[in-house]
Formats: sequence, C-alpha cells, structure tokens
Amino acid sequence: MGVVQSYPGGLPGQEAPEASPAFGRVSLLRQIGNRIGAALLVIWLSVTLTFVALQVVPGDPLKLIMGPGAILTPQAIAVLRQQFGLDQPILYRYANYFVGLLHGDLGLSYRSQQPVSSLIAGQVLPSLALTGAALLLAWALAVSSVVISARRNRVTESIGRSVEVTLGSLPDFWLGLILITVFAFTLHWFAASGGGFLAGLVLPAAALAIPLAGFLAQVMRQSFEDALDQPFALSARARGLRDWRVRVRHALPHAALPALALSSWAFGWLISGSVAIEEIFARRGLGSLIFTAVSQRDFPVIMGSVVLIAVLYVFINLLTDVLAILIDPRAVRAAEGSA
Amino acid sequence: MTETSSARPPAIRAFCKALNLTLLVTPLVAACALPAFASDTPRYGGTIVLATLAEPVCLDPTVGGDVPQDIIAHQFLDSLISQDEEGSYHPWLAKSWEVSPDGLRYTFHLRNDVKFTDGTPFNAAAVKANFNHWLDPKTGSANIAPELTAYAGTQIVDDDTAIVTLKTPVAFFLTTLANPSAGIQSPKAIARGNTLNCESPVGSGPFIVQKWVRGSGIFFTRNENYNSPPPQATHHGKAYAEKVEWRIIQEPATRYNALASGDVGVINGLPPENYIPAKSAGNVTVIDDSQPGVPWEVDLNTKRAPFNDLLVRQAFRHAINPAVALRSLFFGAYKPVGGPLSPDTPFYDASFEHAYPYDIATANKLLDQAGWTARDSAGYRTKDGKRLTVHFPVYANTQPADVALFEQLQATAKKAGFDVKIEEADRSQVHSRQYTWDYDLYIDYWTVNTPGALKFIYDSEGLTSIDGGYHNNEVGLNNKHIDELLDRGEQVSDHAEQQKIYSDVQKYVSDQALFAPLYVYPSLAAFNTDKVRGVRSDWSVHSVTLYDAWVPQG
Amino acid sequence: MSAASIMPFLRGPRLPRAWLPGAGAGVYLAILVLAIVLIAAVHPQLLARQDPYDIDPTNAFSAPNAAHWFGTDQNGRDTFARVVYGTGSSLLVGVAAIVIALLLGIILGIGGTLTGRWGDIAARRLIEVLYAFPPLVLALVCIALLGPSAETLAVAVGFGGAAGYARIIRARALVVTQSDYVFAARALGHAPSRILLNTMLPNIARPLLPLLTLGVAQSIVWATGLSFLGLGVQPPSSEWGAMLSDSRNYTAMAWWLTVFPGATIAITALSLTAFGRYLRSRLDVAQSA
Amino acid sequence: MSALLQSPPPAPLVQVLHLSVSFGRGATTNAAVRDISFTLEAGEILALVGESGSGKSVTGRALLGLAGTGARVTAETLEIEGHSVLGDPERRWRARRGRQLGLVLQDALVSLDPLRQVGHEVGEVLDAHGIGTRRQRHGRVIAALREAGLPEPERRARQRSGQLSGGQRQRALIAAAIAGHPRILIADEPTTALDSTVQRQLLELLRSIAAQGNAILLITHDIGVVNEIADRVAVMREGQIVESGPTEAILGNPRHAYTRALLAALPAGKAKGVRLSAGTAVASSSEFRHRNRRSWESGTAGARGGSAIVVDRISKRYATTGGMAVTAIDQVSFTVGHGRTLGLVGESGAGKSTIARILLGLTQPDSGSVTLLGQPWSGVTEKVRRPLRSSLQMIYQDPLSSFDPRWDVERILRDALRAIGLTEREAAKRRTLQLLDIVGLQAKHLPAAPLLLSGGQRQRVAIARALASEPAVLLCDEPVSALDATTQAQVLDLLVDIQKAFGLTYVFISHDLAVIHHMSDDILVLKDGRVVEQGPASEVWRSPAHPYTQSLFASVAKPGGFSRSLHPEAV
Repeated sequence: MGVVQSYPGGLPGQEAPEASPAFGRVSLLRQIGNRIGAALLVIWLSVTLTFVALQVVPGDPLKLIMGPGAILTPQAIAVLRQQFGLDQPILYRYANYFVGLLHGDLGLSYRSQQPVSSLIAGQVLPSLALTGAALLLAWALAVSSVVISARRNRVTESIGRSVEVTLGSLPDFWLGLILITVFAFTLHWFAASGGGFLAGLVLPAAALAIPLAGFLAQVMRQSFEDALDQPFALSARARGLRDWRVRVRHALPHAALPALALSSWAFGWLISGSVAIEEIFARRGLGSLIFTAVSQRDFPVIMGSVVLIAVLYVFINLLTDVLAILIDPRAVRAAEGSA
Repeated sequence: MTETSSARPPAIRAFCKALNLTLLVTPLVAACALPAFASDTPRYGGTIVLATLAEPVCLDPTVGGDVPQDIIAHQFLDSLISQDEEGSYHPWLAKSWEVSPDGLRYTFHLRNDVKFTDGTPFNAAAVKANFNHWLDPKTGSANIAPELTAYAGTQIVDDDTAIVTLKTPVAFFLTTLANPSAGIQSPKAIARGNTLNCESPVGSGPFIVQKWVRGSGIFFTRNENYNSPPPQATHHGKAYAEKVEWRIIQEPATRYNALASGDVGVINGLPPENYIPAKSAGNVTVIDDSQPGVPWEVDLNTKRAPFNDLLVRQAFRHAINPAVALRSLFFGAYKPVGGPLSPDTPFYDASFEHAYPYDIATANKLLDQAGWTARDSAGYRTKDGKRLTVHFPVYANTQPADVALFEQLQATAKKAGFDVKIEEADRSQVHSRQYTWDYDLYIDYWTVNTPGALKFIYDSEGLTSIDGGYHNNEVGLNNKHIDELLDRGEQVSDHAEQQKIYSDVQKYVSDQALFAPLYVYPSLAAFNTDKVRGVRSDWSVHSVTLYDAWVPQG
Repeated sequence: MSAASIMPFLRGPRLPRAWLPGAGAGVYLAILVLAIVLIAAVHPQLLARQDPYDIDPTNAFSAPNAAHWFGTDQNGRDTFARVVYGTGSSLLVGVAAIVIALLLGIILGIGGTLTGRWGDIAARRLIEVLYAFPPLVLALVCIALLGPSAETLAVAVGFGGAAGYARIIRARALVVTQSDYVFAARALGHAPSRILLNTMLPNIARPLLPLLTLGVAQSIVWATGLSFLGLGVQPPSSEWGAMLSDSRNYTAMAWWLTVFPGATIAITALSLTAFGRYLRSRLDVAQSA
Repeated sequence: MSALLQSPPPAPLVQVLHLSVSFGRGATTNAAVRDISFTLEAGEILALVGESGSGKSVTGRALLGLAGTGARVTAETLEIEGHSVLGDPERRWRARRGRQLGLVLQDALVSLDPLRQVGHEVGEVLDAHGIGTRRQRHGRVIAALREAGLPEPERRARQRSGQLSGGQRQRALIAAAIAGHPRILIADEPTTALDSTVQRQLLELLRSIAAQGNAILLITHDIGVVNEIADRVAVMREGQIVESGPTEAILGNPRHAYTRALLAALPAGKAKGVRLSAGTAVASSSEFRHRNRRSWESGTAGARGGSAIVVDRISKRYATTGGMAVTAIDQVSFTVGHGRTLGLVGESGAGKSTIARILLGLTQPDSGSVTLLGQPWSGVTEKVRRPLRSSLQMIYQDPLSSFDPRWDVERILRDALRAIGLTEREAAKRRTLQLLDIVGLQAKHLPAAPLLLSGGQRQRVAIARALASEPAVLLCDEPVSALDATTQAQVLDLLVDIQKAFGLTYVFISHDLAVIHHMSDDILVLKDGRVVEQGPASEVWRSPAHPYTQSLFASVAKPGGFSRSLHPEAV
C-alpha cells in the first residue's frame, strides 16, 4: 500500500522548531520506553483476545482434544481436567496464565503433554530462518529491481513495474508448488525435502520471497522515484556523481524507509504464508504448529504461539525502528508522532 | 498405512484375532522376507531415512494414542507377543503363555535375558508397571486403556512369570498385547512422567530414540545390545542400520519425490497417484499391502431422515459408483470392495460384493417408492417440500483423491436426486458432529484381522460412549439379534458355525444398506533399493519395521 | 522545480483520444481482463459451455485440447469451466473480505480520531495489537468459529486484513482532520456535523477506491491460500484456491491443473493491482500536481 | 581559493550562443528555452531573471548537462572555460560537474539529502572525482564549510540537514558547490524562502565568491536580489531573453515592456494606494461597484465605530514532545480599526501563525482575550463563536490546500454560500457569478478544478470564497508569497480594491516587508512571540525604532540600493 514519504519539519513559511541532538536523544529514550509499554500492552491484549476467542470456539477442549477415540473413563477425565487446570473457573485460568507467563511457563500442550515452551522453542529457529531468508531475499530482489529499472527509459521502467506487480500477485503456495515441481522433482537441483540447511532453504524462501519482493518493490519504487525527483538528487548529480551512485547512495535509503516500515508487517505475513510452504517443502515451523494447534483446539499451544509471535513482532518492530532511525534520525520524531 | 491415515477417524488400530484358539506357538515362518534381493548380503552400518506422513504427538504410544505413534513404536519397543501375516500369535518378550479355561487368567513366561536400553532389566515387575502405566488416567491412553477395561491386576510370580487377571474374558486380549501400543517400556523411564517419556521413551527394541526434532523428524541410534527380535525377523542380534531418521513429510508429492530421488529410503503411505510410477521404477519396491477388517466406507446414519428409510439407503447405494472412481483417482492402487468386510478378512462372504450395482434407474424407483417423488429446480428430489439432503462431514485436510472420490459419489447420487453436501471442517468440528449424531454419512473403517470388526461398528454397545463422545456404532443400528450373533461369533469354535454367524451378520447389514464401501483399506509403503533393502512388514500393525532393513554399499 | 517535474508524464502507446487520462496499454489490458472476470463471475455460462460439475471418470487427466482448453481434472471435469465458474466465489470472497476489512478499518481508523484523546489512544493500541496479531491465527479462529465456507473465508480474510487498512485509514483520517480545507470549512462557520459528513468523510474515503481494488487482489490471493489449506468452499464448488489445493498432488503428472487456476489467480490479481494503481496514480496526480 | 586567482583566463568562463532546449517529440514538443545567448565572465554575477516557467532554471541546468531526461539541447556555441562541450558524452559531463561548475539550489530542506550528514554531502564531490585522500577530503570539507561561512564546521559536518537552520543549510549547499573549486557557480534561487537578514548575508557570501574571480549565474525571480548583487542581468520570458545588460541600465531604464511590468509589480517602497499591476483596476471601477453593491453595504467602515479586532495581551505556549514548553506568543496586544489594514511582520518562528490561528478562533490563547466586532471571540464556546464566523474570513498562503480536493470552483463557492444560509439554487448561482466577477474571474471558471488553475487564479477563487460569507474582516496569511511578481501585483491590487469597495478590515501577515509596507496602514513587528515595534506603516518603514526592525528593514531598504533608485513613475 502506498506509503507516502514525507519530509516533516520546516517547509518555507511554516514555523518549525529546530531539532537539537539532545532533543533527539531524550526522545529516543522516551520512545524506547513507549515501545516497551506498547509491547507489553500488545502481548497482554493478544493473549486476552486469543483467550476470549478460544472460549467462544465450540467444543469442550478435553472431549475434542484428548486424542481420537478418547473413550475415557470419568475418573480419567477428572484427572486430566485437574492436570490441565480445566476444573478451575475461567477467570482463575486467565489470571493464572499470566502468572505462568511471567515465569516463562506457557503450560502443557493438550495433545502432546509437552511444555508449550519447548514445543515452540523447536519451531522458532526454522521459522526465523525461513522468514529471515525470505525477507532478505525479498529485499534483495526488490532493491535490485527498483535500482535497476526505476526512472530509466520507458521500456525498462514499464518492464520493472510490470514484473513487480506480477510478482506481487503470485500466490506463494502456488509458487511453492511450481518451484518444487520444476526444481526439485524435475530438474533435481534441490532436494524435495531436507537437504542442507541452506540448500533446503532456497526454494521455500524463494516461494515466500518472490511475492513479497513484488510488494516491497512497489512501495520502494514510489519513494525511490520521489527521492530521485528531489533537489538533493540533482545536487548530487551536479557534483559529478555517477547515476548508480545517486541511486544507491541517495535514493535507496529514502526508498528503504517505507519498505522497512512494512517489514514487521511482512513478518506476520510470512509466518502466515509459511503454513502452506512448510507443508509443501516438509519443513517445520511456527506456521504449521499454529495451523495444527488450531485444528486440534490445542489451546495452550495456540496461546503460546500468539504470545511468541506478538513478542517477535514487537521485537522486529523495534529493530526496524532502530534501523529506520539509523537511516533517518528524523524518524525519532516521526515515529513518536505516529506510534 | 496409507495417505488416508491423516484423516483417520478415532480408535483405529490393528487388531488380529487368532485363527484358532489353541494358542499353539508355531515356529517362525519367515514369510515376510522379501526374496528380491536374497542374493545380496545384508551389511551392517549406514543410516535409513524413512519419511512418514504424520508426526506422532508423543513417542510413548499410550499417551493419547494415535496411528503415527503405533507405527513408530516397534522401532524402539518390543511387545510381549508378536503376530505373523496370518495374524497368528508368536512369542516375543513372552517366551510362552497359558490361558485359563475361563479366559480370565493369562500366565506369561518371560524372557530373562532382556534389558531395556537404560539398563533396567525386563521382568515381571516391568510388565506390571506397564499395565499400570497404560491404565493410569494421567497417561490419558485412548488406544490401549479402553481395550483393557476388564483388567483386574497383575501378579508377579517371580521375575520371569507374570499372571494377568481379567474381570471378564476379552476376545482380543492377545491382539491388544501384540500391538505396538502395548510395547513394553522401561519402568524407570515411565516413572519420569509423561512429559519426559513422550520425548525419549525407553524400551528394549532394536533402536534407541536419540533426539526428536519436532516438526522435522525423530532420530534413532542402534541398540547395540539388542537380543530380542520377534520370530518373524530374518536375523538375530543388533539391527543392520546404525541410524534411523524418521522424517515427517506430509505433502504426498514431496514425500514420493524424496523417495524417488533417494533423499529418503523408505516411505510410509505411498501416494496413489505415484503408485504406477513407483511400480515401474526400477529402484523402487512397493510393499503392496492392504488392511483386513472393515473397509474404507461411509456409514449411513439411520437415526434420522432420510437414511432412517431403508428404501432411501438402498437407493443411495445404487446411486453411487466408487469402482469407476478408483480407477481414475487411485490408479489401481486401491482395490474396490462391495461388502461389509474386506476380502482378506476371515469369514468374509463374497456374496455381497455386488449387492448394489450402480443403477440410477433402480435408485430412482426406490426413491419414488419412498415418497421422494418431487424434484426441485436444481434437480434434487423433495418430499413434503424438503430436499433430499445428505450431510457428509469430512476433515478439511482429507487427501485430494478422497475428496475427488466423494465428489464423484456426489455427482452420481445427484442423478438420482440426492443432494450430498460434503461439509469440510477441521477435525474438532467433525468430531463434535460425530458425537452428536449430526451427520448422514460418516467415514469409517476398522483395520482388524477378524470379523469381530463388525462388532465395533454394529453392536448396540457402540451406540453410546462413556463420555458422550465418540460412538463406534455410527450407523445407529440397535438390533438385539445382531448383538447376539456378534457375541456368539467370538465364542463358538466351530468354523462352519462361525462362518454362518458372520455371513448372517454380513447379509443383514448389507441388506439393510447401512454402509457404502469405497475401497479396501490399503497399506502402501515403498522403499528405494539404492538406499535401503530388507524392509518388511510388521503384521501387528501392518506397517514397516526397520530391524531387518539394511543399507547397501555405496 | 526538479529534473523530473519538467519531464513529460510517462504515457503508454498513444491511443485514440484517451478516455482514461494517463493510462497506458497495461491499464486497458487490465480493464479488459477485469471485464472478462466480471462476466465470468456473473454469467459464467457465457464463457464456458461445459458444465463444471459434469463428472466423467473415463476422461480424467486429459491434457489441454480443443474440447478442453485447460484440460480435465481428476474427475474428468473441464478445468476451464471450473476456473470460469470458480470466478464468482473467488471474487466474492475477495470483495466481501475487503469490504469487511475496510468497514473494520474505518471504524477503528476514523473512530479513534473522532472520539477524542482516549478514544484515539484506544483505537491506536487496538490497531497495533491487531497488526501484531498473526493474520493466520485470526483467520483460523474465524474458521474454527464459523466452519469453513466461502462466507467464513471472507470474514477470516477480512479480519486478517483489517488492521492494515485501519492503519492506512487512520493515517488518512489524521491528514484530513488536520488539512487546510477542513480548517477552511471550520472558518466558514459550517456546523461540525456538516464538516464531518461533507468534507472529512468523503476525503478520508477518497483513496479507498484504489485501496479496495488493490485489496481485492490481495484478498483473493489470501483466500486461495486458506483454501489451499482445505479451509475454503465446500466441494464440489469450484474456487481457484480450492482447485489448486485439489490438484496439488498431480502437479507433476497434470501440470495444467496447477498452472491454469494459479495463472488465473495471478492474472486477476495483477489486473486488479494494475487498475488499482492506476486509480491511485490519478488520485495522486489530482492531489499533488 | 587562491589558486583561482593565479591566471585570469582570457576567454569568458561560459559562452552560450543560440541555445535552445526542448522536451518531448513531434507535436508535443515543448520548447523550454529558445535561442538564447549570453556570456559569463570571471568575477561577474549574471542574473537570469524571470517568472516561473520562463526557462531560466532549464538554462542553468543545461550548462551542467542536466537539463533533464528527454531534453534536446542545441546551440551554436556552448563553451565552458574555453572548451566546447556540445555533444560531449555523459562521462565528460560528469567530470566537469563539481569541478568546473557548481550548482546551488534553493533550500527547500531537501536540496541536501536529509538522510546524510552534511559533511558527506559536501565531500561527495571530492569523492566522486577522487580528489585527495580521505584525510585531505575531510580537511577540504571543513574548509569549504568555513568558506561558506558556516559556524562550527566540524560539528555541522556531522549533522544532517534537518538539524540546520535554513540559512545554515544554504551555506552548506554553497559549501558543497564550491568544495571542488569550480570556477562557475550556478545559483538557482539561492536565497528564496529565507528570511531577509539571512538572505542578505548569503548574498554577501555569493558576492565575495564572485569577487575571487569566479563567475556566478544567478537564477532568480527576485528583482531585489538582482539589484543587490548582479553585475549584469538578463530578463527571461517564455524561454527567451527579452532584455539584457548591466544591472543599473536594465533596472533603471527598462526598455522592454515586460521588464517594465516586472519592475512596476514590485511593491517595495510603494505606499498603500500605488497600483502595482497594469491594466484597469476591475474592482475599483464604478461599474464594478454598482454591479456588486450588496446588502452588506451596512458593513462598510463608516457605518461602524470602534475597532474591528481588539487583541488584549494574549499568550500561548505549546508543549513539545520533549516535555518542554515553548512560548509561541507572549503578551501580544493590538487593535485594528474598521476598514484598516494591520500588517503583521516577523521572521519564521516569530509567532505569526499562532496569532492567525487565535484570530481565527481555532486555537485558544492561554491568557488574554480577543474581541471581534465588539463580541467576545476567545474564551467562548464554538457554539457562541459560530454565528460570528462568517464575519471573519481567511486567505491562505497555499489556496489549493484549503480547497476540498474533490470540488470544482462552483462547489467551493456554493459551500461557502451555504455557510451563511444561501442555499436557494438560482440566488446562489447569481451570487457565485457575482463573486467571480469581483475577483476578476469568469463563469467559465466555475466547473474548473482548482488544481488546473494558475496560482493567481487559485488565490482569486480563495478570495471569492472568503467574500462569499460577506465578512467584515479578512485575515490574509502570506497570501502572495507563493506567487510570481506580476501575479502578486495583481492579487495585491485586487485585495486593495476589495478593501476599498467593501470597507473590509485586513490583518495582513507576511514575511515580506515590502508587501507589508505596501498593504498596511499599521505595522506590528514580531520577534520571538513578542511585539517589538508597532506603528503606522509609513513611520515604521521610514524610521524603524527597534534595532531588530532596523536590521530587518535594512536588507530591503538598503541605502543606495534598488528600492530607492526605483521611481514609481516608471510604470
């Protein structure tokens, strides 16, 4: 979606206070404080939202969950209820969940009776590897496409644009199917499943990255072109800079900012998109974990995953904020205004 | 094991009933060894990678308890009893056993030279501890505990002798004990609690669980001191392969291609669309097995309209044509079936195989008779303004070929005026509909090597479940006569009389059109001979065992 | 003045008296595709003569040929007809989802800016939470609550996308409420209700049209993704994502079952995106030139 | 820059003969520059003067080979430092930029990359040409910043453009342009949008750079700037040079009608009542008055006694995001009599906008009070204020942003009429046409989108809208600062006419002292939120009392400068 690059602060004729470095630093601290506060709020609300949602979803967790054919005796059911705390009133369970959360205890999975934390822990790395690789690849593709084709001649430009829009319109799971069929089943360039850590990452990451790259590139291109149209780009050319240096040094950072702002959103998108991709490429990860957990009503796992994703989201948000501030110190003010 | 197991209804386990009750322990017949590579010499060493379609939720097969747990358990657990292809019982950890005439006391004579891989000795106390574990409510066993409701206790006579007492006779007690879910675990390991025992169960089997990477696979190392293979095994001592990786690949195409390319050596659940390529591939061997018992079928719910009307049920059977669908959708990998039992099942009666040929005219006639005379604008029959609608809840992740099969049923049934609504939902929702009888068609199958399978489906006991949950009797049949026949079938020993009893039952349920069989439940596995050889079936569960499997040179 | 502002506005090949100012050939192509898609959605029988439900097991997996342009599927049904007949539900899900998302987005996005400081803080946080909430979980919970169907799919995708729209709409609402023309309307002495209805809301809504078009494209892709996981329309209805899901096992042996529905999704999404981008560029021109 | 002085070159630094620049192809060809010729000698400042779209910027960029994508540049001669550069490949051009020619753009905050440190921007030219080692480059960057007069160059080099003030940024831009020791500097509106004192300092800097033997091509629309530093001037219009010669000759004795109109349009030194634009004053004709005589005659100045606006010791403080409070205005008091004009003047940050917002009743003062037409205006609820709103209207600096982007002119005016309850179709239509007539527009403009109108037309629409509600007071916030000189003159004349015709009271806000002087009866000088001087316009203009006012006015009314040499009779 269109992210409008703005140039906050003094336009001629307007009265804008001058920013001082000290002002910026105070602001940064404040902002980190705000962020942490917001993060806790996000986590609390996410848990609450999930908790409420799961109460509304039909079905007694035990009946639904204790495995297929759970022809359980009443005693067994009573024991299990107690073991999972299901005999407690809802509010108590709700409060208790937070107490557990403080200790890093996310409860036991209904299905596997494993601590949710260890179940999730095993999925974090592969998920981060996949989403991280996809994000990097998407960035690389988007940046190359934009830097190479933006504000060139009409043909190059429209090719670049069309490619980006086309890529952005491809369903990732479909791409996954095509990629695995072509490159793994037919050409045998990659293993269909497994393979080395990196080799196994190529196809699934590409399937996720290509549509995202189209997306990012569309956002980047807009800002990239805006930046190239700015007087500073002309100033830079007037200093004798080569075209590609104007693009990379001057326009790219401007284009990177809105794309960076999208990256935390992209993370959630990638996690969601990874369910199908993980299935196709026989990978493990958070997406599959959540998908299975929801279909099995494994409430503790769902809750735990939501908490984790909220935490990761907040973390990635913070990271992109810091990156944005590194690129653009003005972002401190801008972020504060809009956070 | 096949594709469909991911969509298996609950309580499906492999049971075998002894063909004769003399309990004669027959000597080993290595009927299962695959002769194709007889000239090759097995060698020790190497890693076998097996890809299966579903991940177990817990490696202790009794916690919860589902098919993925069953098919992996015998890689690291030994049971008291083993079974061969015929379903006969053979010794394993129990050298021999006696049953009291009233069927209430089982005396097991145990091997005294077996140790669990944590060093704990296998003995009568271990047997007792396992029974306690299986029946502990905290274990939450959904597979073995319900079968052992008649369990009274275990008496430790000495280290090598245990006497198990039952409150009432249990016909399939030995089948239950042969099943992987009754794999004997180290009592010391059990005592650690479910959480740890799920991660790293300890048995006396040929492999040891080394590491479980969730979502990815389970890694085994060889049990170097293994000395207790079942009599069906082709060799003694430690397993050939040094390591086993039990990988999870849900996506069928990916799984098969991983096999074809040699990334994995063995797959469970050969996808039907790859059946022909696999058969024709020079380096792939297909273990083309199928499960006895009740075939993959849809049960017709007689407890509510429209299937409370026999004519409508019969019309429905005439209105569907699964055999044609099997050719186009399953490429001959799955076999058609027409009666209530799969052909390999003892006391199978072939006379019902063609009881309801595909015949829209007959179906139409029956429906007219039943009063569903009008048709609405969409072409569906109506009666009193109500459409002839058949609700068919299925799992959302049913394999595509099965969905296509259902769509074919839907399409042909539509010609007769049925409005079959295939209602995909996630597992929990489908189950809750089963619990409340909110369906007209429901997928069912029962892989047991005995006609006793019919008891699970048609006995009135199955109409209710203890917790108001799952009910085995999905058709809603409540017939005293059938109940009696099914009880008697397990008690009489005269073969002819048994045949008569089971034929009567088969005739009744077929005549009543209580079910519509779709195909014989397959058990397809395949292995890549470049990577693995000597893979054979474990007949207690109709799945592969890797003890005898070996990795060829290079 | 900058180098580009004197640059002539990029245009596509010259067309006879452009009725869409500034539109290149791509935009016209997109509109053509969308017109076809719309026809397929409303009157599929105009495009496909075969019955999408007509099963012919003996003719399963035929490669594309004169009788079956897109080949046949595992049940011998005409893939072209199924793609055409699947347009309606695919598109409906996309449109309905985006309407739901926009409605939610408008409530959250505008509600906050109008209800004072605390309302604003609440809306801001809620949007933040929704944004952090994995859309997948939202969608899955919706499906778990309502059972899979085309309607549920729309709701699920709508909820999943609401946060993003809320953000955009909120940003837009902030711009509009602080704009000079709202300022000017207040200075003219208009009643606040009139300013809200006559000036603020229409201007907040202005960029929503292209957003809607772009969103429909994304929603279709999203919905087909959920369909792919088996959470979509009920068989035998054809829907593009469900078609892909059903054909996934046959990709290697019957490429047409994967390629055609997938390409249809991509082309439709592409056309919607191209059209939406065009609409947006017109608005941008109208606003900034 | 000693190196530059060593050997003055014999030939002019820039020689241009019959230069044309066009864009597009075939029928859509747009000639931006048509057949112009000029030379630029060492040590000289040549001013290229013209209004927007006259082709002056394109000319400057053509000298850098940066006329733009798709530009076709033709010339008989195009020599830089004695070498013909016609047909040079991009590589040669690149080598020239920054070393032979430097470019200084108008500071719009983004002439320096806001994301990069100033030092990097300045050093980029050295980097691009591989001049010196890293260390040497840093030294040169600091030196260039110092030469450009930027205080604390070491510290500034590490800052980004957003952290500098407007004047500092402009100095940094100049530093970047001179870092590579080019002998030719192309300065495109280098002082526009800067406060007058800063502007003055920068012009002195440019003068000193030229004095070192460099040549400057100064591109500007501001005759005042030209007068101050240019040695020679070329007046451009529609891509052509209509007149050129020594500055005194051109400004003192303009030959071309366009030049004369340009000079006449300048408000500097012209008291209220002197017309700036040529042609008949539409609004002042008796016919006009007759045609547009309206019910609100009763609102003319004579009909009411007392003051239209009384502002009594108002103060306003804002909390910043850092938690500190910033005083925007402090104890400001003034009164404006009916039918009079009060000019509010001050540099950016002086509190002009805050006062405007308070006068408009959109911000409440922390203390003090505002009375409008005898009624309390501040400290009352919006409900009380609303009936009075129609009597106070505002003209905005950027009229376009004050129009609902969805509306055409007719809708804009209708909406304003609706605000005073005029909803009847025919009456509204008539009134709309009347309003257009008053501001010198026609019925054909009714369906036009403001976007497609020229800047002057937009401002006329804004004035018409303001007049629609028959106000007694007009608040004009920098109404002409975005307009070209001739358009500015027309709009200023229009405002004067309207005031006369309807007896309106004006509060006129501007940073431009000449405009303020021209428009106002009284002047209020603001500095840092406080009133530093207040009095009749002519007095403040002639003999400012406060040192701040003096410095402010010095830059405009420079002794011996242009404003004094100009005679109103020249019109």
